[in-house]
Amino acid sequence: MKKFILLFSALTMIFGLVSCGTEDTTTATTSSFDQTSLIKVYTRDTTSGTREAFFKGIGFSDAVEDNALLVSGYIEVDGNGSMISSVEGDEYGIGYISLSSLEDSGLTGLSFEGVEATEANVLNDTYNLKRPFMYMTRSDWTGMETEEAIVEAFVAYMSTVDGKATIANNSGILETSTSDQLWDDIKDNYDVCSLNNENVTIRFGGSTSVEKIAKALSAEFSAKCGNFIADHNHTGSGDAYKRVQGSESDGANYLHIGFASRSFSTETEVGADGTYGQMCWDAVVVVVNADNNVITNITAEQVKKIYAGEITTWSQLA
Amino acid sequence: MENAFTINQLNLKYGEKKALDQITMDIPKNQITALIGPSGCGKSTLLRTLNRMNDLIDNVRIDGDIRYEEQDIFAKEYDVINLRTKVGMVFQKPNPFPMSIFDNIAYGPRCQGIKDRKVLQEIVERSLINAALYDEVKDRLKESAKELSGGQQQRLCIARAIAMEPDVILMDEPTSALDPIATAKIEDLILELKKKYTIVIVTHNMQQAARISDNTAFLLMGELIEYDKTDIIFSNPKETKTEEYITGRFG
Amino acid sequence: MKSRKRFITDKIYQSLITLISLIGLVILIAVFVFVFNKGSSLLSWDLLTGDYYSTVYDGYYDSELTTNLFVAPDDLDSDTYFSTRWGIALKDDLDREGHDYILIVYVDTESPLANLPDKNNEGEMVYMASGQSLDKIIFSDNTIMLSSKGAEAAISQFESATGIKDIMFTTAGKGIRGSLITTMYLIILTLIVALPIGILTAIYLHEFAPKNNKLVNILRRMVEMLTGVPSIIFGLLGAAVFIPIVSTVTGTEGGNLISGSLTLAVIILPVIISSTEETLKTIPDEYRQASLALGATKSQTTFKVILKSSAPGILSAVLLSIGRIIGESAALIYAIGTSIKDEIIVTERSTSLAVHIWSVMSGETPNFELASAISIIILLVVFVMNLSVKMIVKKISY
Amino acid sequence: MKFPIFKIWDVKKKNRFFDKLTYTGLLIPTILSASFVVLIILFITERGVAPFLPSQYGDLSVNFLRFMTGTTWYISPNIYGIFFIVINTLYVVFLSALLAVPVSVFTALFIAKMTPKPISGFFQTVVELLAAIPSIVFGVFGLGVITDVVKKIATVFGMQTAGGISALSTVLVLAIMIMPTVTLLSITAIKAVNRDMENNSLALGATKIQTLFKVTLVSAKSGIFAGIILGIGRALGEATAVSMVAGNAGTGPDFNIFNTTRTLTSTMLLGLKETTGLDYDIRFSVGVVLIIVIIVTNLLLNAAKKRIGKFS
Repeated sequence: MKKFILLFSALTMIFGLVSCGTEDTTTATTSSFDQTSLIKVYTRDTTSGTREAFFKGIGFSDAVEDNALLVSGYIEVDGNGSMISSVEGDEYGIGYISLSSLEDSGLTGLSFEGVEATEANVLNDTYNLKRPFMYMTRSDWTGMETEEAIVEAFVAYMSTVDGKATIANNSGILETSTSDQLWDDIKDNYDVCSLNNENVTIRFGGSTSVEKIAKALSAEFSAKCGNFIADHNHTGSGDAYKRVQGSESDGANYLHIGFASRSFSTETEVGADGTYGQMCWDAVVVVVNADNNVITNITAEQVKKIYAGEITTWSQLA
Repeated sequence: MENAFTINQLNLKYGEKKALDQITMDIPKNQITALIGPSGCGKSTLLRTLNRMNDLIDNVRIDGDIRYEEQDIFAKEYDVINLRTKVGMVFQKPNPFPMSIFDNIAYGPRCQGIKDRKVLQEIVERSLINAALYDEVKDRLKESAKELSGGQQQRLCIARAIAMEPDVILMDEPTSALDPIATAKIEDLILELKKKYTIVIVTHNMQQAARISDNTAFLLMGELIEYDKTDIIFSNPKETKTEEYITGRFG
Repeated sequence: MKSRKRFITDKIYQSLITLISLIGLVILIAVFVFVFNKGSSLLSWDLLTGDYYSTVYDGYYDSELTTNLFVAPDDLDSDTYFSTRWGIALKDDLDREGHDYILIVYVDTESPLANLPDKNNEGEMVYMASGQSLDKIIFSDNTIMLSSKGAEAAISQFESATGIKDIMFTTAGKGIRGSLITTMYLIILTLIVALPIGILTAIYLHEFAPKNNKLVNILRRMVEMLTGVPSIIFGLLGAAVFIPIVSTVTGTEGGNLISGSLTLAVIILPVIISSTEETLKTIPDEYRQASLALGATKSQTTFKVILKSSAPGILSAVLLSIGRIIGESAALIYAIGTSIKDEIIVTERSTSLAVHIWSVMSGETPNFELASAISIIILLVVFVMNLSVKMIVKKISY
Repeated sequence: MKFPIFKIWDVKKKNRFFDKLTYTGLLIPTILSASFVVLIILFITERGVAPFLPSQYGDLSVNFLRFMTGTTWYISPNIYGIFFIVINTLYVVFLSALLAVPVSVFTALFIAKMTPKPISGFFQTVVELLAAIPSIVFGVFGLGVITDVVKKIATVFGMQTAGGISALSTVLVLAIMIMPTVTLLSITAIKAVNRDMENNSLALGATKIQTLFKVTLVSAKSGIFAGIILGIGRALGEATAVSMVAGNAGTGPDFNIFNTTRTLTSTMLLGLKETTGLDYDIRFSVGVVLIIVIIVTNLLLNAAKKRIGKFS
């Protein structure tokens, strides 16, 4: 008898614990939206590239690395997916996600400074909550001629139909035009790609935000260019210039090509002519719950005040 | 008569505790010498001094001397390993190594560098025959020695000791852990072995001492009380203490 | 009256203690339930033997398409889309790291896609097969199919296409074979280094070292101090000492299998030493005496009799060490690094299963499924090792 | 009759030579094993000091005083203050010990004194298996289950957490991880208590529970305390699981258990991408501080243990 009681209590505790872990957090939403409610602020963690782009875009750069500047009671989430599910389940919530995942999210994307978040508006430069993805190659190729040739071909590949398709496939925003060439059309200009490059290692690095695109590009381009080895070591935008042309370009961590998820500084990161350029854009969109009927547009100043805790209720925005 | 050991003024202390006090005696060759006395009288200590097994214990201090074949076994340059190959030992509890019967007996010769399988085979067989164990185990030499009965294990240990071709075999209460039948077998074996080896045996069992030994030494509190021919000790002891012990009045 | 009150408080305490001691059991079961719940669906032979990096296939198709229409196999799910012109079925899925991709569910044996000329190596072929992922197509009219648009869109593009200029598809990837092999290497190399040192140290300390000798006591204390050092500090040791040493010798850069094994060897050293010493203590002195009485030297006694008898203890030390090695993460993050590799070279970077979990969990979106699948493997190994040690210890009875 | 005499002399020489060789040969691995502690202290200190030396890092070099007293820690732009991290670490470990100790002691009582053999054996195995679960698995469990539980607890108290990542999650994970250590040592201590003493107590009319609490636990307290010291040592050095649930608080000290925190070990692991440079070397400085914290805590607790032992 005693054993049964033991077993039973053990099982109930286990199921209690497990169900806690898996239970859905969504609460039933009522149709009436109470404007006097407090705004619940969601943010990504400090290592997130989206967070960096967001806070820089709204003119709140100090908050990129410092949670202490944010309104007390903010909630930190660890990914695009959890941001979406959090704001989806919280009718008074506000957050920000990458534009590419807005369509399927079921959230309301807000216009920023009166401009709707669309790829077209990003490209025609009217939607400003965005950042460029940049690349920079070495200027000093002494002793690495093969690598130079492959990187040159790689840069050319990025602006072909093939390359642009891959960038777009990995949620980069860019303009395509009918005048874009196929890789097939230009590959004869790059003799190095007809060789066997299995023993050549190309070192990619820089921004972690660009890592996914860079890896997708290098993986398929390797197949098209003699199977060179792509070694990716992404440590942050700051290292792109530093390790390609700057102070560490001859050190142990040198790179052949580096990426940055922001413009290169015109003062401290000046690359040699023709060694750098833009790959694509990335855009962030401010999102609210679909039941939120208070606003459809938001300004940089408003978002900043919300995240800093100066605007605390939805009625202040109505 | 030749002596195997000549013991002269031997004192032994464990730390501050005196275990042997001024022992002087001769142990004759090719005879059985029994050491008797109550527990703690020093008889095992005396036995273990003969092949210097007491070296293994910390805090042992020895003075006086023991001569084996005219050589001082405590001398600095004296080779204790050599002594132990000449003076074998059988312990109270049968203690075969956790190996096969064959490997147990071959262990000693192997340690001396004998590798030839044929020679080893011969040594093992001869030793087993001499220890009167061969017929019982000849078909299972590769089996674990741990599977033998207690009496067989003890005879295996004797076989292991005689595989080394010793001159002397020290036996520390070899039958105390055995039943009467196994004991009888071992006693027969000891009498048989006497023809070739000098045997020193520590025993608790006075009948055993009377049955098998030629000489008997009676120790009490680390002192050698009386040492003489066995029949004299048991029939006509000179000391009253000996008589009291033998007749079972104490101990 | 008083005794009744006492009786009741007694019962209350008793049930309280019983309840509280169930917490351990609950946690153990919860860990298991969670890990199996999340990871078991992913755990498969393919996961264990698959490459982490996908192989990219690049083909094209410029011949006439036959007008024959392919028939979809009967067993397709409702979320799978089939192209009657090309004989291929596609479906949206999540890869082992939780990202969207288009899974190739079925390729008809007669399909032109099953047999495509290789775009980059003339005369060779690439073969599309189920289980692969479809990434990108440039059709002959320069329209582009992107995997991010989903399987349904891809099939509708297929249905109107006449030829393919460029089709890229990849093997599934994200397998853990490389990390599995690295872990095995680590186990072997670590034991090769640590076992002799550990066993010999234990033998010296227990059999040979003079008792109550100050120097020996200091040595012993220093060995014991290793037990209290947290594993991340061992990682720093690996980074500060072993990586530079190995780098200088082999001319490679950064963490590698050797520096990892050396670090692990230091970590398991105390385990081996104490476990061996414990068994040495259980070996009866009679063995030592019997051997010495036979004229064996001390080293002969030790290596021929004592060491043989302590085999079970050493075996448990080995098993415990394997459990420790396979579960170690903090030290290895420093001493070997986090780069996941397919081709394992002992002097190059690669990573163990435990650090593989760390890698997939510390990215922007933690991938519980893969982490849990690997955790299942680790837990099973660790538990089997620990339970066998328990059995061995039970069996040792001298 | 006798067998041919062995060629004993040659062999003897050889044997003796090997015996001597063994004696010295065994000293080498022993000294090697012992030397690692020295290596650890020497080389980690050497690297850990580097960030404070202008000769190594020039203008970037860290001010030692600011490092020791600072209350903010950012990887960029290189603001390193470890004071609050030490406080946070001690706080979190203290709370986890507070949770784990009663549970461990009760579990140990249950296993050692209150159940018949098969059940106690089963529970002991459970505790041993818990002890064997690697840190990384607890990390995954912590991030998948415990953070969710903590999120719910926070809602009950009307608080919000960063998705459950918080000091409380860290405390819970640590408590689970040190529980087996403390339990196993407590079991040993409790089993070592003299039975006569307990029987005496029972004979004097005390109930079993009274005996357990007033006699058994009191006599075993020194051993139990040793277990607690070991557990706290483990908790201070525990890295992987902690980094996964601690969050990455940049400032402190923060005593709100629902906020994110930062421990010494999580600081060493998080954001680790480089293997050179100031941000890498500063982790060795954190390592040195961790070693010092562990040693000091150990010394203090051992001193406390001696005082406790005095009155038993």
